[in-house]
Amino acid sequence: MDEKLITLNNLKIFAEELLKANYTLILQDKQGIRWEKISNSDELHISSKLKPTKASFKEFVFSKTEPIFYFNNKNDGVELIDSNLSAEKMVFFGSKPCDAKSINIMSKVFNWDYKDNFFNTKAENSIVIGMLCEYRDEFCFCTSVNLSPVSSDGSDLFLIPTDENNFAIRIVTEKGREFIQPFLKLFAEGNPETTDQIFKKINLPEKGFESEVIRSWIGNNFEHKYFERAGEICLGCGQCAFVCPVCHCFDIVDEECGYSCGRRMKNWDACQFSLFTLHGSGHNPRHNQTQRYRQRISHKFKYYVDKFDEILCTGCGRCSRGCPVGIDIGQIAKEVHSLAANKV
Amino acid sequence: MNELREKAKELLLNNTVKLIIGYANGNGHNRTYPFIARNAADANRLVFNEYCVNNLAVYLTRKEFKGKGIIGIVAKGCDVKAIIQLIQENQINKDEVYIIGMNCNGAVNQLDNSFEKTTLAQKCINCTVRTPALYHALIGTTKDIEEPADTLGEKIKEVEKLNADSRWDFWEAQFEKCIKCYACRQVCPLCYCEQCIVDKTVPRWIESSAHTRGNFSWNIIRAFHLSGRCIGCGECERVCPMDIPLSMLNRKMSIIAKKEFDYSAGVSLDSPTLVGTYNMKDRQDFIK
Amino acid sequence: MSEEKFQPKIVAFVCNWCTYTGADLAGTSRLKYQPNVRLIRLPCTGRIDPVFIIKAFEKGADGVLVSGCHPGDCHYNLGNLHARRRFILFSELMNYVGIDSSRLHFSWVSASEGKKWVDVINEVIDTVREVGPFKKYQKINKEFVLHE
Amino acid sequence: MKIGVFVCHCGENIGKTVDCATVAQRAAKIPGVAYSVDNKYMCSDPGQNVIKNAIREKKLDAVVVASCSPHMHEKTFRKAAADAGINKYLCEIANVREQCSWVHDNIPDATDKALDLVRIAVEKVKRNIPLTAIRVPVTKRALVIGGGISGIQAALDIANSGFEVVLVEKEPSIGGHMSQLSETFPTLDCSQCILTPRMVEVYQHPKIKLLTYSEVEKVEGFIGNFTVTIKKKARSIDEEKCTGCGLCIQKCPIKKKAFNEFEEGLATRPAIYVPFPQAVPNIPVIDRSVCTYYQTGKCQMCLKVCGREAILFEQQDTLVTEEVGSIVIATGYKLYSIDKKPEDSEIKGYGEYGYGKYKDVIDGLQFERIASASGPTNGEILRPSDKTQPKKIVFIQCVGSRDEQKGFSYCSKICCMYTAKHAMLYKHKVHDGEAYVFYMDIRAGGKMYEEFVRRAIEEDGVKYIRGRVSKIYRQNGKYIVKGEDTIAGMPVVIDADMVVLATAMVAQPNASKLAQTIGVPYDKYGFYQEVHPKLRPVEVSTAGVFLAGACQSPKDIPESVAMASAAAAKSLVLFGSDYLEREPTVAVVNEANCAGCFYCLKVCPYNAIEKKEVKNKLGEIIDYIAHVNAGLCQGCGTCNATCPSKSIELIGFNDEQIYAEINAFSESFV
Repeated sequence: MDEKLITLNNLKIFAEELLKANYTLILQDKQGIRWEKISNSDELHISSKLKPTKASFKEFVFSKTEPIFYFNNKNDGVELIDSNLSAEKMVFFGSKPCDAKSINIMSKVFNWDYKDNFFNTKAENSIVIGMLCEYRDEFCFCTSVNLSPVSSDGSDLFLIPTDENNFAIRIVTEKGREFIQPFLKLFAEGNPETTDQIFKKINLPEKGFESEVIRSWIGNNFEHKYFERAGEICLGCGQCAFVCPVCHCFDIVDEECGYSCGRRMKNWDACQFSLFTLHGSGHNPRHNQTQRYRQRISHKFKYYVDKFDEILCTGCGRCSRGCPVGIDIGQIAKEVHSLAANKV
Repeated sequence: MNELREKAKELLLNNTVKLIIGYANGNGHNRTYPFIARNAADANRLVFNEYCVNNLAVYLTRKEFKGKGIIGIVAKGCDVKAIIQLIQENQINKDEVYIIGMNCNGAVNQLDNSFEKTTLAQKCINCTVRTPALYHALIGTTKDIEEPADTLGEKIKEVEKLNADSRWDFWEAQFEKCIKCYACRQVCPLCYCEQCIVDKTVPRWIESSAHTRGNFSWNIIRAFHLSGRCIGCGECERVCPMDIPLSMLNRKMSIIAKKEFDYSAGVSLDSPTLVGTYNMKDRQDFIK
Repeated sequence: MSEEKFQPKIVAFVCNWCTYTGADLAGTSRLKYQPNVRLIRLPCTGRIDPVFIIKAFEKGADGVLVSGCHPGDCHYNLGNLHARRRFILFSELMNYVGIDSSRLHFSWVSASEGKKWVDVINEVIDTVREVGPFKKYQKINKEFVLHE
Repeated sequence: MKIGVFVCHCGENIGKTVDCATVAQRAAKIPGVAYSVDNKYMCSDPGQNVIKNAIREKKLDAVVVASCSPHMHEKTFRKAAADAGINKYLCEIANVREQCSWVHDNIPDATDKALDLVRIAVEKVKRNIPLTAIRVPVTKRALVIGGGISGIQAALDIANSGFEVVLVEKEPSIGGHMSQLSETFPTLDCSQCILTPRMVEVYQHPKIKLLTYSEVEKVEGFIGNFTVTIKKKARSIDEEKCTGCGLCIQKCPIKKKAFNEFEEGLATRPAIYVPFPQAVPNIPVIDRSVCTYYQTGKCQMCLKVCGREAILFEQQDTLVTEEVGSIVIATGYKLYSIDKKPEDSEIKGYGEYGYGKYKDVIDGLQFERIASASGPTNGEILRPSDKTQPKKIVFIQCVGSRDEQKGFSYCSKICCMYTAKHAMLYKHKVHDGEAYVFYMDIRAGGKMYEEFVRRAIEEDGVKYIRGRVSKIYRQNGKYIVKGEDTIAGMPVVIDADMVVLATAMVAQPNASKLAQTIGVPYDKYGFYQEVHPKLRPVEVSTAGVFLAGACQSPKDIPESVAMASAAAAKSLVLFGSDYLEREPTVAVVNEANCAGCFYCLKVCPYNAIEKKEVKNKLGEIIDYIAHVNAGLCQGCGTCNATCPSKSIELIGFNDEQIYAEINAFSESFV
């Protein structure tokens, strides 16, 4: 494994160079709300102790709203015009392991059948510089979903603070290697063994549940009344899905651009919305919130695993921190685990 | 706490109510959650303390709970305002709700959804309903609490002082953030429409796409639809994942309602609603 | 009309019985006003929902005028009184978010006030012309321009 | 959808400033437009044929006519479209004359605007749906409220046309104020003599159902289909058995103790009474507030003397329900009482005139009773206090009327005439008496009215003083009337024996309550508001309800009678057809989305929104949602704008149509 060293000062120069080379640098904002583009390396604000922002950087690879194509209705027919795909080169700087993994996870659903150009173009143009995570709170559970604060899975490069002003940077992917190549003068050679020692000292969150246990329990307990407890207080907003780094459902709507012309939009959607499964006929197969909540848990811990061998969750805890009524997915998974253990 | 649990048990056991919407402690966290108590064991889990920020009135209009018996609800004074408004708007029958009114000493401010710092919540500053205006049972006592200054009013005044373009810029920056998760709507006890106008597609007055234009219309129209109705529980702002200062809109509309019509929402069952009534003397100096 | 002058786009929502008829009277009296306005005829100001106004701005209006019967004249007795209350709330809200009375106008014009209609509409057009194109809204509209 | 656009030049009227050919050419490019043409005169027969032929030949689904205002020729073009086989509501007008060519000079600008207006109309018509007029069956039966001369006239006119009438009068007898009058101006014929035959005719008319001593409680429904609940107050008499012999009245021991309303308090009456000898029906009523039996449980003298056992002490108020198609309101007026300040009144009153304090300061109706041959003095002019003949009498006009500061700003209209009449009657009976009239102006507009006043002044020597009276007080058995003669410019003091105040005509005290019951607008004085003061003077905004007489504003007898006949005629117009056709542009509720907040109900000016029950499969009521009574809805759309979820929409101006019109602006102003 290739590893380099860089000082904080040089990291800033690195950022400066990247901006000059027309990369878009995207970082956690200072308010802790979302990820932001920065225009100046002075704004480089990274730390392993940052609390995860309320929203993940998902919106940069999977837009909250984007046009698929435009249409112009003329008297003699309809003209279709393709939407321009942005070729912006993006660098997600200082991503926590739980965020870094998200592109890989979503990539599976966007490529298993139809290749989603909108996602792929952005994903291909993205570099994820992950970073070791030293933030912990009661909502974090990355270790339960086979990740960890030191996981470089999903990162192209992975930053490890060695002291206040120095970092080790691990080259994780070939894409990362190519990306860093022009800037190598800013880096010194590093020793992976030293950083491995750092990793060992990192205090890992306790594993709360076995995802495999959850998966099999859900498969056998579809009608279990346990789901009702969350379902009856869930208000059916889309907060959990929208802040989730890996929820990827979208809705297609048309909207007017002007007189007799318009565009087809791809917008975030959430399985907790009652309209999500509402049929044109008025029938709604998931007609109550319990069913919708079960869908959320099942999709994350069973269906996605069954189909893509990947848990649709990175344990970041965002949905639980933000839930208006305090539904805590980590806690629920733990409870399900104990239900399974007790064979209830 | 015991008083609340005893009352709840009594109501459930003698079938006065079929269920009680209340709060329970979370698992190990410093938070409380909405909790539906259906039996005596459940009643023992009910709690009430300064962490009970949620406005539970939002659950009263849920189809799963409505009908066939009386619903009990643990309600602070501000929550009762929402209940009064819901009764006035024919959403709940006043004979089908049993209000366990809580004398309230203020809820804490939920900073970033974990109570890292416990300051008094904005909605509790200058509260006039620490004892609810309407209840069937009243529990607890009020005591003097220290109230910080009303910074919300100041923030509104600051925006008002800006010129029109700067006001626009301020709000554009706020609305741009909106991701249309509708947490504000779903948590609002008064957003009970069967179909929200933003979900209506023919015609689509408000674009559901989360771009600034659609967000602008959405937030403006929501504030308008709530004007004269919002009781100021601040839940929408609390749950907004993008920290949009929605209270600055809703409070502003309340200030207008008070100034123009001497009207406050949710105060009494007898007062007419603001929209739906008129006065020959309503102001019209802005009409040419 | 001179070429250089900015020509604002004004949408007017008017009631059928008073203002629309008043605007007709301006025509029958051969009074002249600037052509920058397009009327949408509604039965009553009571029918005017604030979403109409927002939509008009979304569709590129630089200014909006809402006009109906004077209080007491309403063909439906009360429609304009309910509307007036709605407009008080909405105009204050719009002003707060940066759309002030230079762009959003209200008037009562009766069926006999052809002259007043002319004065009102000219004043609205002149006021909006003075504040210029609604660039702020055009900015959030920009992404909707059809790619060619 | 194939839409045709027809651009009218209106000769030069449109064509001069709008390039109609260009508009037609450019309109052809609008999506959905299949045919587009201009024509010199679209409204002419050949022009209409252009439209009709195009509809047939091009198989058009809808048309837009760019022409004059829809208020002008919408009907014409809709009919042309209907003649050619498309629904008339699939025709929209773009107003390119009144709102374009006539108000703009610049041809390119006007042409652009005309095209925009066409595009807007095209977008709307695309979303129009075929509509059929709402047909409502008509109950050919009228309700007349009020049995004064107006109500009597309206009832007789309708009944004589062969339709049933329910006449409701709140007093025990019909006749109203006219039955109290001595003689009428300007002919001085006896009021009772001309009125009584009409009253009897009402009573005997086979088509008139007379409900006296009754009041309207509730009105439901809409034009052609009202359901009226009427409270019949308990007379304590079996109306079927009573023969009107009057023995009970003679024997009532209360005799002369009760306040006699008919005599305006100048006489008394027994506890069981008929208001006046010619009362119709001639059936007594027991005034329970003074009757000994009701007060003490003893007496029952009337029952003892009644050979028919017609006295029913236990009788209760009853409610009767009547189905009617039209309602004529003829509830009349009251005289403004200046002694007592009316409740809820901002009127300051005229305490300085001493009415109520001095027995000989009376109002016009009291003077009518004194002058009436059947009145308390048998027609002799005697003052109430000591029954002596007044030798000097002062009449004061405009007491309460035309006085914004202390009374009402309006003119009561009849006082000039009846004061002249009073002065004249006085002079005819007291030849040596002196009559003074204080007036502001003499308003004697009417056939033979001015001549009548001149007669009072010139032939009967009534002294008219232009000016106001400031004070009346008692001194040495006289009433000192201090006023001002503004023509002479000096103060006047008259030591009168009696003073008659022409107090203002005001609305009935419960006029607003009845108005709210029926849904009739009223002005700030409580007089009912007609739809249009000139062209629709007897109609109110609630369709099917008509006004007659002084309930609308002060009126004299001929005006009231004329108005009553007009109201009758309006009812008869309604009864002329079996069905009513109503514009189908009414609100409808999307029941799946209605949340039942009922803000629509709160804002509806016509009470057209009802609460509809939603039941589950077991038949239990689980919710209420809004429902529009299409018969009541007038199509204002206030509900539509108020509904936050747009679950109630106005057909013809629904959200989709308006959205499309707004959207059509996007390409405007190019």
